[in-house]
Amino acid sequence: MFSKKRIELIIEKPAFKRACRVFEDSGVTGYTALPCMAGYGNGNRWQRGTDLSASRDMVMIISIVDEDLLPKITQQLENLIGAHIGVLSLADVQVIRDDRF
Amino acid sequence: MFSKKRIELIIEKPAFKRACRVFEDSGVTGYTALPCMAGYGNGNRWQRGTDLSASRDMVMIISIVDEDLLPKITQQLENLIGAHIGVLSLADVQVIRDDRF
Amino acid sequence: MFSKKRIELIIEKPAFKRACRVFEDSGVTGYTALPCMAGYGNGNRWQRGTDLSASRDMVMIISIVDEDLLPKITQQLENLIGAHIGVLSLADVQVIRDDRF
Amino acid sequence: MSLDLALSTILSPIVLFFVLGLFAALLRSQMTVPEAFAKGLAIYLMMAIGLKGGVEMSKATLGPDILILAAVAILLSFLIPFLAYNALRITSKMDRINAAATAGHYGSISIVTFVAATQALQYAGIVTSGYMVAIAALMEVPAIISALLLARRGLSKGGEVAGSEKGELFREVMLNASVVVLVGSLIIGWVTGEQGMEKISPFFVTPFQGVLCLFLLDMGLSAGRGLRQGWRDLNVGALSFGIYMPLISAAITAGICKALSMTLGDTALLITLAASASYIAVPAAMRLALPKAKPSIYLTLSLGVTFPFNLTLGIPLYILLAQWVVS
Amino acid sequence: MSLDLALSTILSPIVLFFVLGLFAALLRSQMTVPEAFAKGLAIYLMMAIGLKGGVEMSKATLGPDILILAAVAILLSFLIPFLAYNALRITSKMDRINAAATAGHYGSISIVTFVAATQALQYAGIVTSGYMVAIAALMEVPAIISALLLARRGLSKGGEVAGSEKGELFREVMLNASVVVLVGSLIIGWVTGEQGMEKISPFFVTPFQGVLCLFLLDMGLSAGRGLRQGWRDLNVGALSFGIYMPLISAAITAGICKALSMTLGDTALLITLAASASYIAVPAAMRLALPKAKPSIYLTLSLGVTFPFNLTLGIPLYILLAQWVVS
Amino acid sequence: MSLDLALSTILSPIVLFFVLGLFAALLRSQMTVPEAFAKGLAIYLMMAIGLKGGVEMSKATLGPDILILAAVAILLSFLIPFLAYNALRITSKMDRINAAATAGHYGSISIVTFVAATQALQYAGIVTSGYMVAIAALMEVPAIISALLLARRGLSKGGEVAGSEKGELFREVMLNASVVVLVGSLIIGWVTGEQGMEKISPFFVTPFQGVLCLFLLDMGLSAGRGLRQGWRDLNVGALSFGIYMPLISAAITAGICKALSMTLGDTALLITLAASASYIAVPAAMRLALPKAKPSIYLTLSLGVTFPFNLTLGIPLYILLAQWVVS
Ligand SMILES: Nc1ncnc2c1ncn2[C@@H]1O[C@H](COP(=O)(O)O)[C@@H](O)[C@H]1O
Ligand SMILES: Nc1ncnc2c1ncn2[C@@H]1O[C@H](COP(=O)(O)O)[C@@H](O)[C@H]1O
Ligand SMILES: Nc1ncnc2c1ncn2[C@@H]1O[C@H](COP(=O)(O)O)[C@@H](O)[C@H]1O
Ligand code: NA
Ligand code: NA
Ligand code: NA
Repeated sequence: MFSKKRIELIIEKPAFKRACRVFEDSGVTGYTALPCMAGYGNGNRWQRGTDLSASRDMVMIISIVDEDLLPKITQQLENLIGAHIGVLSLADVQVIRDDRF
Repeated sequence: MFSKKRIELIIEKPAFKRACRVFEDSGVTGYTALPCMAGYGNGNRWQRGTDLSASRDMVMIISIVDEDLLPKITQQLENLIGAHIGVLSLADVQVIRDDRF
Repeated sequence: MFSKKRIELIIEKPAFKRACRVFEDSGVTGYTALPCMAGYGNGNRWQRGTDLSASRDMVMIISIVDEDLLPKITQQLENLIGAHIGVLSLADVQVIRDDRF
Repeated sequence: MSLDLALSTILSPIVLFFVLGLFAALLRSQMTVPEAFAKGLAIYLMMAIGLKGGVEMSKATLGPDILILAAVAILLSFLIPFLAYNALRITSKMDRINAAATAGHYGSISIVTFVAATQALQYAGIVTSGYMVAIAALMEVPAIISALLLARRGLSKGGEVAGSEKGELFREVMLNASVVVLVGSLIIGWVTGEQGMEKISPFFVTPFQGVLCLFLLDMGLSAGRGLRQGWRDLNVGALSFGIYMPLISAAITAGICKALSMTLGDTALLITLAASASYIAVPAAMRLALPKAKPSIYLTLSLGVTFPFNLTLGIPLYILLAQWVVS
Repeated sequence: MSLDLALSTILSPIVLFFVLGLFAALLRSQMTVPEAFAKGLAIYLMMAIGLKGGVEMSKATLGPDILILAAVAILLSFLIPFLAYNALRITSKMDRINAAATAGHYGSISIVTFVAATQALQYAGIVTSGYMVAIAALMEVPAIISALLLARRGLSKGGEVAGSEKGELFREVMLNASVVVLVGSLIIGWVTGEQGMEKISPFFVTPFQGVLCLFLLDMGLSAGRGLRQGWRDLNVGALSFGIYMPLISAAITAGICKALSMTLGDTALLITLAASASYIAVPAAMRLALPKAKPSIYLTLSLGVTFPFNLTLGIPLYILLAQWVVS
Repeated sequence: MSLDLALSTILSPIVLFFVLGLFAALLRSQMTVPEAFAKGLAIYLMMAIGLKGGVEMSKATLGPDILILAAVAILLSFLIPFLAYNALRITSKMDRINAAATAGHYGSISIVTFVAATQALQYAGIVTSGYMVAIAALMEVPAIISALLLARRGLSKGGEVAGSEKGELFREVMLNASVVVLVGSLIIGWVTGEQGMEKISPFFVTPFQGVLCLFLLDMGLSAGRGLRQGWRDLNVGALSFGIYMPLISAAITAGICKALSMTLGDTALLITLAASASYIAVPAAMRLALPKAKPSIYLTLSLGVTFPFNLTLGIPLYILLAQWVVS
């Protein structure tokens, strides 16, 4: 078992492509995005399908990365969620194959 | 980097609104819900779209919270999953902005 | 609070049923699957709904398990993602009811 | 001629597509009709029957009998669960809570069964009244109250579930999609009448039966999957309940219809409503109100046993029963 | 007779289903039309109006007036935001960025409002030109540029957002679903003409109004939910903007139409386009270009206030205005 | 006249909407038809062609030739992959596993290509047999077995993948949506005949071509995206395979049809089936059976190259070929 970091970024859908580029440019081996269906923040609720433009939807992006990549990627993501609605958190995970990430 | 807790609640959809109220009333800054598509527990499988009432669907609610809020919220969530089908787990995460949560 | 392990398997949808069987046969109390909507790996992007066969979709399976089950299950999952497209990671979580898992 | 009718109902494309879905699911085919698409079709179907009923209401003069009929329908929905509860407790060893939740499903109704009956009647040239759609809507909810009353004794007195809110069940139930769309469309059909309908009938009337085929394919898949997953949780007593209970409700309702001297078509429809069981509105309400009751029990019975029975054998039977009662 | 027209518009099934959805949402019903289904219907509707417009264009001879009209439409879309911005800044205390983003919505258009106006005109027997669909498409985008110009001063000079790419906004905006489908279908309708249309009109023409009912039920739900969630973020000045701004745009456009001596039908449609506000293309663009602007403000106004107003009272008013101007 | 036919096929709304989607995707438009909606339409289309074929079968008397034709079709599906495999290995440097998986796709069929050919033939007034739908269904699966046989040597002998179950591939393949719905609807159409069809034809027959337009818009988007993402994984040899392979299959099949002295319409359809490649059933099966093969290779070829080729140029060509062979 090897230690890696799990980046979890919840971000508004209109900024999804930007977030993808940030991940890709920072050299991660991959990431996976999941659709979100509802949420709450700042006293406001949102719900998917309520708004035809889908501009209030959120997506969650998960990426398992090597610790070495963290500084660069978190700095870029901080910039992103400085402009866009989003929540970022990091966690420790173990993986089986070290060279995969 | 600041240490926070990540609450992950997998709960049946009919109790979703109740779970939302629990989170909101306990003072979290926010939460995000994701749709689930299938699952297994107690020897039974369920699958989304199989049942027109959607009463067996599950949703996952994720909330990044400050440690201080944990006692109140876990007690309330324990009550909730005492009555409803659900699974609760907590994990340690790091965040960049302390005051966001 | 009791310590458990959270298994997170991101796997291609065509192998979803196989993954379910691996979990079920290894004796976990349950698991929950979530749909993914997009991703990136090996320089390639995929996106849900792009391909009518859905053969490039991914799903995420999450299972909270007791540490004792880990060796058996990770070995089986390693075999699975040896053949199929997938990413496996493990994390530490706390739960309230020990006997639930 | 009545056997003819039965056969033509069973061999209609609508029923055959249902059977196709049922078999595909029982044979473990992975095929699905996407949830969003099926739900969209369900809304279409409810709009269509609401509009149709409303337009017919706009053409008829409504007498006071309709109020009596409405009262009877509400009472039927309210009382059938008590009967069903006791039947279940006697013939299966089901516990209180599950028996109460299941009983609630049988007091309420299945709008698709209602539609299928309308189609069979129309095919047989038997006239029905537009307001029967309103009657159907009225029968959705009262049974839920009965289920709660029945379960009361079985419920722990441990206070409210965290996060519950006053009125949440009421709102869930009274404003669920089928009540909103059915009643709303009924009123719109009533207000705009035949003239308003003219422009939208190429969408809501002409292709109706075809859409029903597609929808019933999905219902067949759901019913088959429900049955395949759930039958292990049920004993023979419970499974047979899924078939004898509709027959009991049908028999009682037939008597009532005779007493009210209703027309042949309306008799057949009221019997069908009483004999049908809910699998959309009531399950959702039960998860909120009686979370200890198991969906695998009540959904398997109402969707996996009673619905297929009604759609294939039940409806022709109920029409024959109506013919026998009325004549 | 003109009051008749207003009444018949308001009491058409299309508008009534919208109102049904609006009320259901305001009463906090949980019912929804599945997102995927509603989006599918939206694509259908855009194909249908594109094709219809294209076929009509293939039958008419297009003079140079159409180029003048196109230029006027682009200018209207471009200039209305400047007016809207100043109106907002004066009547509400909205900050620069939010006022600019909101103003952009009012320069752009709502294709559903356009379709509803077409239906009302058709019902009243008033002829419209096929190329008005192209005009509608042309008015979608210019307002976005105005919004960016208006917001420029309010924007921090802090460099690009991480991950942004040159041309992303342009691609988002010029190739969004409604532009692609509308313009594409228009061209296909134009190329294949009446003959090509013949085989597909049972899908794209006959059931059109019925589909619109189902779609507007969903729009009502969206508008109601938008209003319920968002009105707290708005003061009276902002809320009233959602009603007076369409009237201002309508008045200005009416004058222009008179100057161009356009036909009655086209006048009514151009007025409607100018008075309508975007709630699909522009919100998405604003999240990219002006992420600091709050969706709860601009979406509540355009979808929750202006759209319902236009659909119920606005359209009959704009037709009356067109009649007054043309005669 | 035959050039006329080719032109009218290429300029039909169906093909034009496909091209619209293709270009939108190649220009990197973000627009999508929601997955659930497109899948719903796919089920509708399969029901419609199954029913149509079944009804036509109920009117015809089926001779023994149909059994011979069925055997030939199965053989074609089974044998074409061996040809395709060797062609691929020679013209591109593709490895065994990927070549085998790709070859499997070309033995199987594309039901949408089949439908488009039916439309073109119908437009040209050429009669086809109802049972060709059954033939299409028969050709879906055998090619998968061939692919497995071809890949056998390239497979590691390392035992089963964890979690695999006996018969899973068989169930996946034999009971996939398109087989279930096509065959099921064919039987239902056959059983209920013209009379049963009457009530549902306003849904399944009249709007069919229009629905096809909407569906092909989505197919165009998929094909364009597949091509844009995948072409880098393919060399010129592989890419050209996507065009010359259908032509080879077409030529061989044309000869067989002549030998069987089939009618013009059926000849054109069998050629089209042989020349078409699967992009739904086979990719899903290959992920299970040959997970080492890359979807970016076989999907790009079958959906991104062969499908667009067949839809635009292939079908008119195959009809001309059939005319030449039969006359
Ligand atoms: N480091 C990662 N973190 C999260 N998901 C990943 C990662 N790498 C790959 N994936 C997912 O696995 C899929 C296949 O990746 P690959 O096997 O690298 O082609 C990708 O499309 C992603 O959805
Ligand atoms: N503490 C949190 N945990 C998880 N998700 C959150 C949290 N705070 C905000 N969110 C998500 O981010 C969205 C925007 O939040 P906000 O920026 O606070 O308005 C919310 O609607 C949630 O979906
Ligand atoms: N250990 C687990 N890990 C993740 N999800 C679980 C687990 N156990 C149960 N679930 C989810 O909770 C649902 C109900 O489980 P149960 O209460 O055991 O019937 C299952 O269908 C799963 O979706
Ligand atoms: Na009942
Ligand atoms: Na405007
Ligand atoms: Na083929």
